[in-house]
Amino acid sequence: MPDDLTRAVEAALFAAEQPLTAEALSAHLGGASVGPALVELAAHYAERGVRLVEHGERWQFQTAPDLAHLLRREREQVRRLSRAATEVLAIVAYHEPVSRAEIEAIRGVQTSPGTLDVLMEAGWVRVTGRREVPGRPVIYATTPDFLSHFGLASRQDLPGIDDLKAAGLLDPVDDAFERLTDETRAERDDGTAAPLELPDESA
Amino acid sequence: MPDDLTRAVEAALFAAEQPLTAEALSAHLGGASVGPALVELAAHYAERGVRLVEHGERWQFQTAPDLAHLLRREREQVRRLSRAATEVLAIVAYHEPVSRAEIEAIRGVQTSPGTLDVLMEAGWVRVTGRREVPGRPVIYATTPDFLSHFGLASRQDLPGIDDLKAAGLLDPVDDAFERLTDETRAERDDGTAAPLELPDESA
Amino acid sequence: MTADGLLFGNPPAPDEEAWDAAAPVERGTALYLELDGWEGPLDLLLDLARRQKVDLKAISILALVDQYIGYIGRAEALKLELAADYLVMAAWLAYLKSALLLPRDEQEQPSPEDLALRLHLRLQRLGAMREAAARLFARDRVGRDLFVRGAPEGLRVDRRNLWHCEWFALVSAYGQLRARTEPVVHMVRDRSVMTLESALERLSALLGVRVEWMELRDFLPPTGEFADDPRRQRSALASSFVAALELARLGKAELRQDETFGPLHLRLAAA
Repeated sequence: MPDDLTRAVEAALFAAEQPLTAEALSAHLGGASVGPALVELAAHYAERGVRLVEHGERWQFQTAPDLAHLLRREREQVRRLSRAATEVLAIVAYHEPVSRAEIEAIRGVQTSPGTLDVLMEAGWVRVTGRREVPGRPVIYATTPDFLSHFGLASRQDLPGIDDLKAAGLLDPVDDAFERLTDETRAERDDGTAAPLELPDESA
Repeated sequence: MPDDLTRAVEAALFAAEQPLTAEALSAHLGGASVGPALVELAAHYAERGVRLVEHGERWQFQTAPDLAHLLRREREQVRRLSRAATEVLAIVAYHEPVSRAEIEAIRGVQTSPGTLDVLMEAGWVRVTGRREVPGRPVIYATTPDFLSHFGLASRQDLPGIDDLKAAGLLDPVDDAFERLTDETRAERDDGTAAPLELPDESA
Repeated sequence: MTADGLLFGNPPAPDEEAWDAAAPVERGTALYLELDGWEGPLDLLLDLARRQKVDLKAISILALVDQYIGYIGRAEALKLELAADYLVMAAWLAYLKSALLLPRDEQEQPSPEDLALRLHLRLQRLGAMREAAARLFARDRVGRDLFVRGAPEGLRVDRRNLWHCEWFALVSAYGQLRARTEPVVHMVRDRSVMTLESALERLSALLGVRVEWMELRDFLPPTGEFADDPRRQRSALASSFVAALELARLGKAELRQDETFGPLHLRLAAA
C-alpha cells in the first residue's frame, strides 16, 4: 500500500482538470515535498493502462499509447488544422521565440491573420513579448499545453531538433549564407558581395 | 504487469466521461469479457488514492473518500473593505448593539445583505442576540478581533468618539431632530433668540 | 489526365491526415497542378525539388528552374490564372538561369551562384520545417491517441478573503456619514406682512369716502409706518392689488389702467 502522501498525489492528479506542476501539487497538499511520490507513481503506472507523464514540467495521467486503437472514438477530439497552420506551428516550435516576419521569411508567403489566431485559440501558441528591433514586432512561442498535446517532455524533445540545429537549418538564411560564402571566399579571395534578395524575401 | 485486457479496461474507464456498465465496456473492447478485469482492478485500486467503484452496475474511478479534504485548497486574498461596509462597521462600532433597521436609519440608505456578511466573514462583527421588540430583529456588535485589528483596547478608545458624543451625533436621528426643533420652539417663545435663517436668505 | 502526364484536377485534400501520412513527394509522376494547393511559389519549388528524388542538398538548381518555368508555362497555356507572385518567381528564375549560363567575367555582384545558394538555403529550411510538422503531427496526440481523465472531479481552490480596513477609513467614514445624514431643519420665518383680509378691509373703507379715481399706491398705509421695512411695503402693495381685483370682481370697485405696467387707478363702482 502506498503511503499517504503518494496516495494524496495520486488522487490530486486524478482529480485535476489540468496538468499540474510539482509546485502546484505541493501547494495543494500543504507544502509537502511531492518529488519522491511522483517518481514512485510514475514507476508504478509505467506498465499499466494509464501512465503518469511529465510534459513541460507538468504532470498528468493519460492513457497508454499502445491502447490508442482501442480508445479512439467516433468523434475525434483533436483540432483539424490547415497545412499552413501545421507549418506555422512547427516553425514557432522549432524557432521560438519568433516573429511573424520571421515565419514568413521561412515560408515565403504571407501568413493569413487567422492562422496564428487558430494556434493561439488552441492554446498551443502565445505571444511572449516583443523583439527589441525597429517596429517592436510581437514574438510568439509555444505553451506547456502544446508540449502536453504532442506528448513532449520539453522543446528538446521535438522530433529531430538536434539534427536540425547541427545542420544549421534553424539559423536564418542570411547567417547560413554568410557562413558558407565566407568559407568559399576565403578560398577564392573574392571581393565582398551584397546579396540580392529573392523576390518574395523582399516582399 | 496487468494483462492487456485489464489495461484496456483501466484506460477505458479512466478516459470515460461517465460511469460505464460492464456491457458498455465490453462492447467498447470488442466483446471481451471484462468481469475478471474489473474485479482485478477494483482489488488493485482498493487501497490507492483512487478507487474503482461500482454504483448501480456502472463502474468508475473516484478519488478515495478519505482524501477528499486534500482536493480542496484555501487561498488567502487580501481585500479592502468597501465604502458601504466601512460605514456599516463604523455604525456597529459606535452604536452597538444595533439592528439592521437601526443601521439603515442612521445611514439613510438600505444596506445590502452582503455587507453585514462581509463584516462577519472578516470576523469583526457578530450577532449578539435579538432586540425584544416586535419582529425580534437580530442585533449586531463588534468582536475582540475588531478591536485588535484597529489597535483598540476597547470601544471607548475609538478615535473621536468623545467629540462625536459632544456634538450630539451619536443619538438616534429622531431624538436629535426632536430636540433640535424643541430648542428652536423654546427660543422663539421667549423671543430672545433669532429664528433660524433659511440658507438662501443669508446668501 | 493530359498526354504529358499533367493532371489538372482537384488538389490532394490539404487535410491533416494526408499531410500527416507523408509529404507529397510520393504522388508519382503526375503533377497535380492546382495552385490553391501550394502555399506560394517557394512551396511549389520545394515540391518540384523533391521530385528530383535526391537529397535537397544535391538538387540541381538549373533543372529546378527549368521545371518551374515549364510548369508555369503550361499553366499559362491552359489559361489558368496565376497569382502574381508565381509569375514574379518565374521571371526571377529565368533571370537567374541566364545569369548562371553567362560567361563569368561579364557578371555583376552578387554572383548568380550566390543567388542560387540563397534559394537553395531557403528551400532547405522550408523543407526542414515541412518535415518537422509532419513528424510532429504524426506523434501520439491527446484526444486522438492518448486520453486524459474523462470526468475529473476537479481540484477546488477555496478563496478566503482577508479583509483589511484602516482605522482612519473607519472613523472618517463615520464622520462623513454623520455629516451627510445630520438632520437639516427648515424653519419658515415669521414675517411681518399685510394680510389679504386687512388689505380688503382697508381698501373698502377708503373707497367708501372717495369718489374720484385714485391710484392704488395712495391706498397703502402711510410710508412712515413701514419706512424701515421695504418688505412690508411690498407685502402691502401685493395684498392691496389682490384686494382691488377682488373688489372689482365683486362689483364694488372699478379699475383703470392707461398703459401696460402703468399706474393702476380705482374708484367706487357706480351703484
